[in-house]
Amino acid sequence: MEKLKNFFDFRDLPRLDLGIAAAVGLALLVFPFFPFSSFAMSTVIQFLMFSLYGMGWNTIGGYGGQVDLGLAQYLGIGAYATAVSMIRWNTPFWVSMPVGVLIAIAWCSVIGYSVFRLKGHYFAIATIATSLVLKDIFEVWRFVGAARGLEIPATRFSSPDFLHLFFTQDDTYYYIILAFFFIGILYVNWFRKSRLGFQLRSIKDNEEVARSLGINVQWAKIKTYAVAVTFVSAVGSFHACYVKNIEPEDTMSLDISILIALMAMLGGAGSLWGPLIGAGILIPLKSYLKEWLGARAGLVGIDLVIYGAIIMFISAVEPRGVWGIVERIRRRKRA
Amino acid sequence: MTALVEVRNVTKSFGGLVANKNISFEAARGELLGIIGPNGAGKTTLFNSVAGTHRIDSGRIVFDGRDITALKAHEIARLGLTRTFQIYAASGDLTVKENIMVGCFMKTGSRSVASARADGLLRDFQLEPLARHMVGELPIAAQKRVVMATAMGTEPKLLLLDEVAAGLTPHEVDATVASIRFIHQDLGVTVILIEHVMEMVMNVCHRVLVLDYGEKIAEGLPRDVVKDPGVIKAYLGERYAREYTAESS
Amino acid sequence: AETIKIGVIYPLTGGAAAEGRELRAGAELAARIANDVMPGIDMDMARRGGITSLGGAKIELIFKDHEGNPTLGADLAKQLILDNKVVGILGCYHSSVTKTVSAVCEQYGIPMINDSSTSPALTQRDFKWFWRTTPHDVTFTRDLFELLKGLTEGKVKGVPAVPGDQIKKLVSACEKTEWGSQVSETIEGFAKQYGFIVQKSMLYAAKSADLSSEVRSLQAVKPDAMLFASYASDAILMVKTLKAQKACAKIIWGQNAGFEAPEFRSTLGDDVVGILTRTVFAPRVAAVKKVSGQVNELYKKEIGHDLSGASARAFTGLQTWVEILEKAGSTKPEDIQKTANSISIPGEQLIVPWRGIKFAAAGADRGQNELGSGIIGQYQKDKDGNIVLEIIYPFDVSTANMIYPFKAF
Amino acid sequence: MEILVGSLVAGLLIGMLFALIALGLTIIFGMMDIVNFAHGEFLMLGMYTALLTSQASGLDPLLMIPVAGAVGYALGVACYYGFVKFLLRGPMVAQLLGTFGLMLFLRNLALLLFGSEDRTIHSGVLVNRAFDLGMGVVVPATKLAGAVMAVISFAAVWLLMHRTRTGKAMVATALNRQGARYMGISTERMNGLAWGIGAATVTIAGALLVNFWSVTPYVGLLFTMIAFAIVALGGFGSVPGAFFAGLIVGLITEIPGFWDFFTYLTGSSWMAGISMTPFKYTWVYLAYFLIMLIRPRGLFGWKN
Amino acid sequence: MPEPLLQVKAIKVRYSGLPVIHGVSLEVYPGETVCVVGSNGAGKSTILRAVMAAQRAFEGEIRFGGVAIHDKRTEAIVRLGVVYVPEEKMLFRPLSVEENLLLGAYCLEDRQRIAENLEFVFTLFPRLRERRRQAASTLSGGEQQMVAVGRGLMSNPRILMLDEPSLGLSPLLVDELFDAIVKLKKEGLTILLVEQNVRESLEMSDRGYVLQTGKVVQEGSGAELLQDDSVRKAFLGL
Ligand SMILES: Nc1ncnc2c1ncn2[C@@H]1O[C@H](COP(=O)(O)OP(=O)(O)OP(=O)(O)O)[C@@H](O)[C@H]1O
Ligand SMILES: Nc1ncnc2c1ncn2[C@@H]1O[C@H](COP(=O)(O)OP(=O)(O)OP(=O)(O)O)[C@@H](O)[C@H]1O
Ligand SMILES: [Mg+2]
Ligand SMILES: [Mg+2]
Repeated sequence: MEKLKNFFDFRDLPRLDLGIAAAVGLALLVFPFFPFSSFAMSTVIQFLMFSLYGMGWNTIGGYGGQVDLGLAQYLGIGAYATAVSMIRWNTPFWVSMPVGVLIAIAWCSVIGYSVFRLKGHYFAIATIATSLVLKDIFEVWRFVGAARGLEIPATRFSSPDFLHLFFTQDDTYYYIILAFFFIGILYVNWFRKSRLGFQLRSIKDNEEVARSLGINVQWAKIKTYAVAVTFVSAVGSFHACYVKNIEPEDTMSLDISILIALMAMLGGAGSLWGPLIGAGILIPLKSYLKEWLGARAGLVGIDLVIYGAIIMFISAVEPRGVWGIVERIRRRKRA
Repeated sequence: MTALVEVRNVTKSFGGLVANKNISFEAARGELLGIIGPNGAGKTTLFNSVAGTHRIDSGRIVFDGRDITALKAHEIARLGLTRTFQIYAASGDLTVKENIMVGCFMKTGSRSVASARADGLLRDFQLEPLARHMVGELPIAAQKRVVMATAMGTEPKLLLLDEVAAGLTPHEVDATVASIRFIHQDLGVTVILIEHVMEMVMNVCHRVLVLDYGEKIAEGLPRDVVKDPGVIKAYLGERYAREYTAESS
Repeated sequence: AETIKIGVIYPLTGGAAAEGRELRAGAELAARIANDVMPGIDMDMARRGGITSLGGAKIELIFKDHEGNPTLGADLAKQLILDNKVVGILGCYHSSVTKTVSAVCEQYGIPMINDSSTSPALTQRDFKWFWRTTPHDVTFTRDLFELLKGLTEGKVKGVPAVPGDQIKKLVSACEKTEWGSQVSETIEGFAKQYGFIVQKSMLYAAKSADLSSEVRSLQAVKPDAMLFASYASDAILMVKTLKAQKACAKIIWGQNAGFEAPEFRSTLGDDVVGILTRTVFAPRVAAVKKVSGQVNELYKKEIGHDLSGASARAFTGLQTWVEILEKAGSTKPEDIQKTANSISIPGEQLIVPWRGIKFAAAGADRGQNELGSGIIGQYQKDKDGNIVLEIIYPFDVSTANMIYPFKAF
Repeated sequence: MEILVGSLVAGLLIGMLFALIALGLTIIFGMMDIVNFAHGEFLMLGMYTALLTSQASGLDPLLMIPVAGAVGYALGVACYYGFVKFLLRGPMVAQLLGTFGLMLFLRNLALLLFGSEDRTIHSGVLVNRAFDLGMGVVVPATKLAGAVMAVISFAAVWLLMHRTRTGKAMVATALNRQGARYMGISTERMNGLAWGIGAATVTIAGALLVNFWSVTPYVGLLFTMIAFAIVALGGFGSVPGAFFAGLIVGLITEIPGFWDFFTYLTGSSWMAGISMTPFKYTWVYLAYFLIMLIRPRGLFGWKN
Repeated sequence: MPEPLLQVKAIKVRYSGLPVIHGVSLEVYPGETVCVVGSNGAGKSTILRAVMAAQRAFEGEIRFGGVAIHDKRTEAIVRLGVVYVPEEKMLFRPLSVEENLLLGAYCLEDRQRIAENLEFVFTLFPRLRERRRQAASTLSGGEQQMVAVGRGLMSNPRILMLDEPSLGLSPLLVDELFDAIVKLKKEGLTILLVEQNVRESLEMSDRGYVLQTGKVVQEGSGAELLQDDSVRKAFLGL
């Protein structure tokens, strides 16, 4: 019971933040009732998905300081678990998603057990390596469609099918991922102040000291990794149903891993709102820059040049990302 | 008095350098034991050996009736043996209170319990006004108090303190002495401390152990140890020796 | 009159952006010819000026860039259908993108014509809103085996019948992607059917900057024919490595893509002479087909170079759209669907050397154009010393004697 | 037998080129603890520089190597003073973020300027030339040049680091920037120098590579990944480590060749049935992963 | 009165916006040993960091040998002969003791001088000679302190600024260290010393400053300050 209350305990945050968060939450709830374009709708769904990926990354990467650049492999595991079982056995999403999560957790324990002995950049690159190996395996593994990937046929179920998450309307997908999103925020809010959260931040500070305080460093990292992986693979399962077509290149590539980390890092690693801010900036920026500059003006690449420049600018100005800028302004005001 | 911790013939070497050579000692329940010795004598190494920070080459360590020689650092900490670090770089993003809460979380999973216990420790160590500061921003004296409070959060039976009075003014040393007394007497924790600040050693320790070149060269009451010619030669120097013998006689 | 919006999704940026530009130019040219009256071109479409059955409505193309990303493609398709309210969709070059885009179209009941994706699987899904004009890899690969068989039977222009046991052992090296692995499987299938032996079918990691071990492995079995499916950079490196390691076979064949790219020819120079590639369009077609020549002239004037496989197919794809709309006289999806299933465009209307366009209305290859065919070309030197792609297969339209066997580098 | 020897030689040759590519990364990392995700983009720019200058001037692409090196040096120094300098204040996360940004920026700038076509060099001393030494050993001229260049560069960098005052200052800067400043070392200059050298070596590698491999704005990432694997394998910041790890990675990419060899040697049919080529780079990552389990800081690692 | 060698004029310093030094002035004349004392967090180290331009003063002026140095870079200031032994030592951890010491002489070109200085340091701290090949990171706390001080002496500084050099040293070593400082002082080296060992340092200093929460509250000769009641109460525990 106390635990449940802790999910909703935002008391340590400034009023202003909560006010803005509540306003944004409300806006998200009523968003589909306004006649926005389908482009806006899919951009917002992307935003929600990447926020969730980013929240997952943030637990291990932000609070724990273990920079993982291979999370896409868990996205792939989640997506494939759902797609394979839906195509072969008609398994409902609500069954295949937890199964996918379990497989992902099992895989992450294997990976984590060995990889968490590595530090800093060695760790980051090892996570990339494992992710690429898994992708290469999926690219030749016939059972999961090899390089061709898997497609949930557009005519397989009749929409709306809530069990298999099969709808023609994006609105329905939207509300499902929005529910995930709210649960995600509440969970991270609980996590950051939980015992594990504290232990993790102590580990990030100094592993030796953490050990002397009775923390089993390896185990704490693996537990947190499992949390991160749960986020990513659950949303990966959703991705499979939403996109209905998955390929190794599309779900497990390095680009996706990087993008996930980018969201959280740009927004502010190790803060509750960081991943949301990162995704909230990068996803619309990417879509609309492309729409305005890339496709219309015919200047191929200029959208991403600007995109890259913005990332460079923020990283140079404030190492803690956008959230760091916010905090700095706040501190200056206080002083 | 029964021995709370018993160190038997501990040897630890790094490459060719033997940092701890066949050291044995014990600390009784409720004792306040001091360890002194020249720089590089192997004091910190001995703490590392006892607290499981590194594996020892040979020897045996018994704590509270259990052989802990083969246990890992965090397992030993959970048994009630907590140590602090000589060079503690608290940079990170934890505030003073959060730091202490990490310690408290060893014994409880509940956030409210940990928070309440941390509040108590903040009060005990005069850290209340600093609770929301980042540890790295504090002056050294305050940092050391945070370190002690955090260690006390784990409710240890035995506390190993590594140079908590280094770099403090005499005033602050007095405050630290008070803190250690509080830990020892009011909370009933057995303490072993490493210190170069002799005022402190002379003041608070029941018994002193002297290391030199990895070996135990003397052991006894503080006022006896400072008269030991070997200790004077290796560690104290004539001037200090004169001072302390004068004081204690 | 109103305009008729057709959404066109191509890879305008990303790895295939060069092809994307060709595709776009081809489709745009077709739209111009359809919208204006152009008497110089012997094509129904050029004479009409808009869709006459819809009151002379003009075609408006809305281009979107999918970057080679299937998920993005699906998003763009939704956007075109829901926001831009297009009548139908044309695209997408990459089979993987076509797959997701067609799934969206199927979901929303919007017709889609695929002009340029060659994965056989696309038309094996029993979709009701998907039609493909281009032949697919099965056809292309069958062409290859027809050619090989023709060689043993003496059907090839300029080559006396080759004893069967002299051309028996095949090896294939295809890139490890959806496309490459399909080609690889198809080759194995046909080899069995036609009585050849595939000694090694290799899938290699694309764009890997070094193919020496792959080539060594191919060379080791001393094959009679080497078959490839690669994009430009790999194709170039593959031939360079073959040359460096003095690896050779009597026949070297590429499944289009890289082997047809202009860069392939210009980089390798004389080394390409004798290499075979499948294609759907070679400039030599213009020599044997009048309407192709006319369109090619126009294209060359605007873009600066000849039509390519990509641009010719994009042109044909849009042309098919125009003919269907003309015949349907309606923009309702159901009407378009009905018309598409029954349309028949004769070969002389087309710039590609096909017998025409007629879609299979049902069956295992539903939506596939049954009258399409491929070409196998061979790089040869003409009198002026320029390297041209001569047509070798189909035998009846071949433009030159085949060079056989391939001369060592 | 020919396959074995051929594969060995080919692996070592490509390995040296890989090592040359990785050299700059390890220098930059060693100095600043920055893993530069834009490393492959420097390679790409080196390729374009050699290609475009040789096409424009009509000179042999081989002669463009110094030009590419100079451009790379300037670019590296500019990157440092204009951008990376500011990243150094932040934690690892911020640096990764920044170099991701740099990667996107450079890659797409190239796309904007040069377009996305595959471009190749059509003629040149090294282009399309190879020496056949018998026994299946074929040495393409480009790779030979690459190997020579790699040996020269590694020797030069090693000497610079260990035999000169500047080198000592660089090591000190690498270890403790503030401490080095207190010794009177201009750490900014050292870092700028490291970026210059780091970028110059990789653009030189690019100028060599373009002699046999086509360039697009997208070529970078594969090489960035290989360079990462090499540098991590050799130990971040270790120059000799990068060299040996490069050779190891080169040999690993030849695993399909060795597999073939043993297939023929043993005549085993199950081996013939398994194709190794799709996994060419998988082995590299797998090997990295496995070696890391045994040596968490790489083969020659000393930094923490 | 000669020109002061080092002159700090009314500087103010802040850390991430929070002011820590509120207008401190002090002078060090050639050949003098000056000591700054003050309780923890008073800002002693910060002043030295400001002199080194490691933490910029946002107001005030710092001159060395008549030249304004507050807008120079750290390394340029070092080359003028200002050497700083920081509280946090900043050793080059994987390098050996000897390599660390030699880096201290980075600004010197003369090999002969470097060899002499090295010998001098080894005589001052014989323990370092024993450990000359050992990596600095594996030294004990006190040994590391010796390396840091020794490194500061390697470049023949015009002024040596020591920040709590006795921190963590055994009583014997503290004694020896102070002897060494006295020896250096006798050789004419100008020294600015920050210490917690108030009695010893004031005893051997020509002048001293007392710092409290970022302000100088007292100054005078060493002996004067030692006699001062408030100083005795605050720092000598009497
Ligand atoms: N990891 C290590 N590798 C090699 N040598 C080490 C290592 N740790 C400590 N030593 C050496 O062991 C000896 C004892 O070191 P230790 O830190 O225990 O000394 P100490 O008694 O705590 O000294 P201080 O009072 O200066 O802190 C020193 O000479 C040190 O150089
Ligand atoms: N990096 C920093 N960021 C924020 N505040 C700092 C920082 N460094 C020091 N401070 C604060 O500035 C004040 C002065 O610090 P300084 O280190 O100069 O004190 P000091 O007199 O040298 O004390 P000590 O005896 O602990 O060395 C202290 O209150 C300290 O908390
Ligand atoms: Mg110690
Ligand atoms: Mg200080």
